[in-house]
Amino acid sequence: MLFDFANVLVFTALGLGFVGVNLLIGRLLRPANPQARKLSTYECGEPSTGSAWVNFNIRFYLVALIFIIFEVEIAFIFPVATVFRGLIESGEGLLAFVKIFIFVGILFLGLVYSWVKGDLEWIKKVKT
Amino acid sequence: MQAYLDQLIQGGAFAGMPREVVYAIGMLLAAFIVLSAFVAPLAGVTSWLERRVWARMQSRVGPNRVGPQGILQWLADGIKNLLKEDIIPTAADKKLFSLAPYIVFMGFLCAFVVIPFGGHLIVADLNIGILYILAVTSLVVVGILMAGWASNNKWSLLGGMRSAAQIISYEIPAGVSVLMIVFLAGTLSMQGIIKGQGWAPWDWYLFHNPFTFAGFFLYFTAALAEGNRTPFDIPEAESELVAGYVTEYSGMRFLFFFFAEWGNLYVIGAVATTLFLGGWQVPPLAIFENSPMLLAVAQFVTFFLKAYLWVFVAMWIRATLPRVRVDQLMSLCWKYMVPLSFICLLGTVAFMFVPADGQRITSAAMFGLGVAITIIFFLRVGFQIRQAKPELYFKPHI
Amino acid sequence: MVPLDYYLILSAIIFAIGVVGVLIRRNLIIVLMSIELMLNAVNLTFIAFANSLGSMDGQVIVFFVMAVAAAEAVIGLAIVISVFRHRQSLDPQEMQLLKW
Amino acid sequence: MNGAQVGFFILAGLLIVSSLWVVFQRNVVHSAMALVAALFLVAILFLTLNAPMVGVLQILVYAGAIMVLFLFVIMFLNPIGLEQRRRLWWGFGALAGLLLAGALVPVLTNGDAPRDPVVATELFGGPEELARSLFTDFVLPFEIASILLLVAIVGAVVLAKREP
Amino acid sequence: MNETAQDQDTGFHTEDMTISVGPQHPSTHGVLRFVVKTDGEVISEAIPDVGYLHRSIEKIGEKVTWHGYVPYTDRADYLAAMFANQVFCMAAEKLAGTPVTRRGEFCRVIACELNRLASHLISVGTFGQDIGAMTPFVHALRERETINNLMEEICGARLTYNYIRIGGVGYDILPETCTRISEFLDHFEPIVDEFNRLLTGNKIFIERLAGIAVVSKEDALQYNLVGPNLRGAGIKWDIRRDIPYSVYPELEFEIPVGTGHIGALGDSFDRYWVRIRELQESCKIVRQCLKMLPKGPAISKVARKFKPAAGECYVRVEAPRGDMGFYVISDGSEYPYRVRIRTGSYTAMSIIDKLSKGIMLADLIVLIGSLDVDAPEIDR
Repeated sequence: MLFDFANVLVFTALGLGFVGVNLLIGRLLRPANPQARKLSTYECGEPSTGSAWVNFNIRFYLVALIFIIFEVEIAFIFPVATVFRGLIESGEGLLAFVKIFIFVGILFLGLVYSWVKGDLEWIKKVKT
Repeated sequence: MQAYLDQLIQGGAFAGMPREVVYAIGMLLAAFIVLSAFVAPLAGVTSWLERRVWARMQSRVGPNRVGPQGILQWLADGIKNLLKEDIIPTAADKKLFSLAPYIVFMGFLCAFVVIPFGGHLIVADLNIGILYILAVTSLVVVGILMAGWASNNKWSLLGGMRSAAQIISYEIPAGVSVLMIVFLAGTLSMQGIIKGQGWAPWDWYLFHNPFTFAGFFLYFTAALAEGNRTPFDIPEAESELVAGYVTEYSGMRFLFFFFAEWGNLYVIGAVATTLFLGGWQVPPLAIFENSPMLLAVAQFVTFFLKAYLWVFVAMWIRATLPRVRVDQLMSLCWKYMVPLSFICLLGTVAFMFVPADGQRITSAAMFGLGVAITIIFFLRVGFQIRQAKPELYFKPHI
Repeated sequence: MVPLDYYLILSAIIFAIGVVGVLIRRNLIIVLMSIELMLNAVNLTFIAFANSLGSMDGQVIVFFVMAVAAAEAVIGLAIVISVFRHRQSLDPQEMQLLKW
Repeated sequence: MNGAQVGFFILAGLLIVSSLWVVFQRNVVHSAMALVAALFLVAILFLTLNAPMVGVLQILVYAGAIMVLFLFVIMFLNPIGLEQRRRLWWGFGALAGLLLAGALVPVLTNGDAPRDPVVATELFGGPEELARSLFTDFVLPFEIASILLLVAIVGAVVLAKREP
Repeated sequence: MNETAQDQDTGFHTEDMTISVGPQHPSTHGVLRFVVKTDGEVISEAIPDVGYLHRSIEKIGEKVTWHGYVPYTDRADYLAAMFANQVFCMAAEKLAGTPVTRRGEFCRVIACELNRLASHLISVGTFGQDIGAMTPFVHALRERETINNLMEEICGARLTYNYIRIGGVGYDILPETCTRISEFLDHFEPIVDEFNRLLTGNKIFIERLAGIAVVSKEDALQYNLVGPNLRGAGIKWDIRRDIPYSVYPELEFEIPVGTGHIGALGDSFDRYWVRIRELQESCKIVRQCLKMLPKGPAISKVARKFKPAAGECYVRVEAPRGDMGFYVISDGSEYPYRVRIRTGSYTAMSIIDKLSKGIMLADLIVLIGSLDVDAPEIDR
């Protein structure tokens, strides 16, 4: 099994190495002629007004919160999924199904809650 | 692969070398072959093919100069980008700016570890294969956020934000659709999932029951969104955000983002094929029995064609549809796809209690439905093609 | 084979680094990140013991730790945003009021 | 020292360096990125300890989800340059850290767990084993975890409610 | 505690981000700039900044002869050059009392309506592209290419025509060109349906347009919207019908107005839909003109040293982007004393700030596209 995962490591290293080598080759071949104008931030041809690093209003950070919860939920169900067929065969399937159903159901309440609270709306309807 | 290397070692092919070194060389070789003989040309040819397919759909010609039919266009593009000046804006966070392409590329390349090419052609059949794919593709988000933030450019930031929100949101429906199949297959290994299906379409998980049928479309839609493809290409929406999170990138660094994007199309197709479309399963013909080589080729071709079909579909969709708005995208995910995917999940799980006969009847019925949908679809396409008027003066040649 | 002790010492070091982060940084987000680091150090211990005892319990506990960590991150960051909304600051020293 | 140990020391060294980065980086985004690296390394360590399932979930949940949330919030609040540093605290913190590490190491290494790991079966650490444990000994925590997560959603929604 | 209570009222304020959309932006339709203040992605203010494409066309008018100025008017709106030609020539003719031959009038209408087709094709095509649909754009440009070929046959130019001259048109339309034009119309009318199937009926497209940037009837009048933008708001006003000129009174055509059958009346979809239907109407007009085309000279005799009587006039025509007016003063000399151009795109700029409040960045692009503003016409 460790052998299999070593492959992953090799791929990781190779991926990094591939990008690195290409950039290195590029460095030898490509021109380097930096100029202040060239290195300025692109803002449609006008000098940029201020930095982009401001308190940026990410309206969907709540969505990100909900996402984490669901991601964890999926992570929990994944191992269960692998043994479920065996459980059915041994007659414990229904019980397991109920357990999963409760688990998913409880979390689904969370989605319903935030939906009802209007937090899945990106922008509150703008009056026109 | 380990077994094969062990065999070689036993045979005395690498006398005097420690086992680990042999393993390392073997793995590096395999990874290098996959990267240089499969992934790189694949991504390149996909980029060329996309432009060609697109051009034909738009009654244009498309790139046709470099090599026969322009098939080497990607090499020319690669060399061009290699020779382009690498510009890192002064205002940018230099470290993260240069690091981002590495992470995106790494996340994409790592998926190929578990993608099967044939019955025995797989780099490593991890026992957690499909979960592993979900995990490494989620790493891409970090790279994109990094690129968007480090550029210190407003368009990049907006693009990075949009992209991250989109990818994480659509990971839920994609994950749940995958989960459906894991329930049916009882394993996370890619080869195991394929072995759970048969060569015949009615043995595919796609037609297993109505829920998996819906799940396939959920998965494909979510995967398109995760791959930032039209109609979900809002992170790099060129008409809104100039180029989104890659606005400030140039030359080779820029190329790597798109390398990953085009290569990722194949990953989407390959995962869909593995999960729903029977993978590399070929009919048990007599000629395959005594020729393992032929069998491997047939499996490779079967898998590749099935996977590439979805790459083509993605291109087709890109040529056809406009793009949605951010809030529409998010509400599509959270209000429709997430609830629907959970319903499908529970439905699939409940369906597993149906006795085997019932399951077989359902698969047959679903297969019939699938055929009917395909026929209707192609009739519709035929109608549109017949309606499309030929050009008056302007005739694109080739 | 790598001895169990190595892993334990490593996780002790990581845990200590996390504690230092919590103590010295005046930025709530980094404090939260240091807590994640500490949780990870603990996870590492669990997994190391699970391996050497040959029992899955340690791994299952790590599972639950992850769930708790996710919940902690969600609530923690929601609180951070809430605090920032009122105080325009991420300094934990600003959080002296029980209610506002 | 064999190959496995060399690998371990490399990983451990990288992990310690990235952990230090998390704590001592001035730039919060850099800190977060270092934390991503640290989590990734921890996941690799899990793999070496026969826990592939947990390792992959570590990447999926931590690096893919929790860290994205952290990054979102960092970009949301943009706390760069907000922090004031106090030298006194630093000395105190470093001292406390050293003391803690000094105290923890003997405690941990004095346990009576077998020093040599039980030889793992092929399935150990795989999803099936994990599910079996989850469904037999840990059913109640499993369900309670869902309630915990539900509470987390509700809490987050309530806390985030007062948006302008 | 007072302080915190105050905080609670104002809530948590994220900083507004000031982004400059344009001049070098893919979808500002030329070099046009908007200084946009956004809160996240929601726009709180979008100030148009014009003048990047100013070429002093009006001032040049004072330095060249009456005949010599016609090519310059092409450049006022190069997507619809024919209309500026026509309106300037009409002004000169009105001042000098020059008659226009009947064949000349019909040639003018044919050329203008073909030009309207070309201009609207660009408009709806790029509009689709702004929303991310690339194929309709290329299809539209493909058709426009054919129109350009026809234009080349008519007047030898594909973009800046200099076709309409004082007293008529520069070149007569040949009979074989007439056949080709009607062939093209036979081909083109089904293309509009195809275009509708491809783009207009698309669910995503409709979702993106419906209810976005709604212009009420009052606003449309207050902000002086003209052309399809005005008609999109449900006001039936068309210079061709209401202040008739040329041979339009003899022709039969509908004036499409916004119906609000999808979304609200006066939203982006209505403006788009008006343009699509105008494509069909223009086809109808060209067909009629081809049928009615009389024999005779294409241009009346006009003195080479054209010197209209002193005086002033304001003439307007219905250009693709609405009411295009030329205010011309003559002091009786060989040169116009003053030329002033009034264009639809420029007036449309004023309403953008009002409409863009509270919509998203992606919708701003929709808004600009649906108003069909055109940088050369704005700046002149």
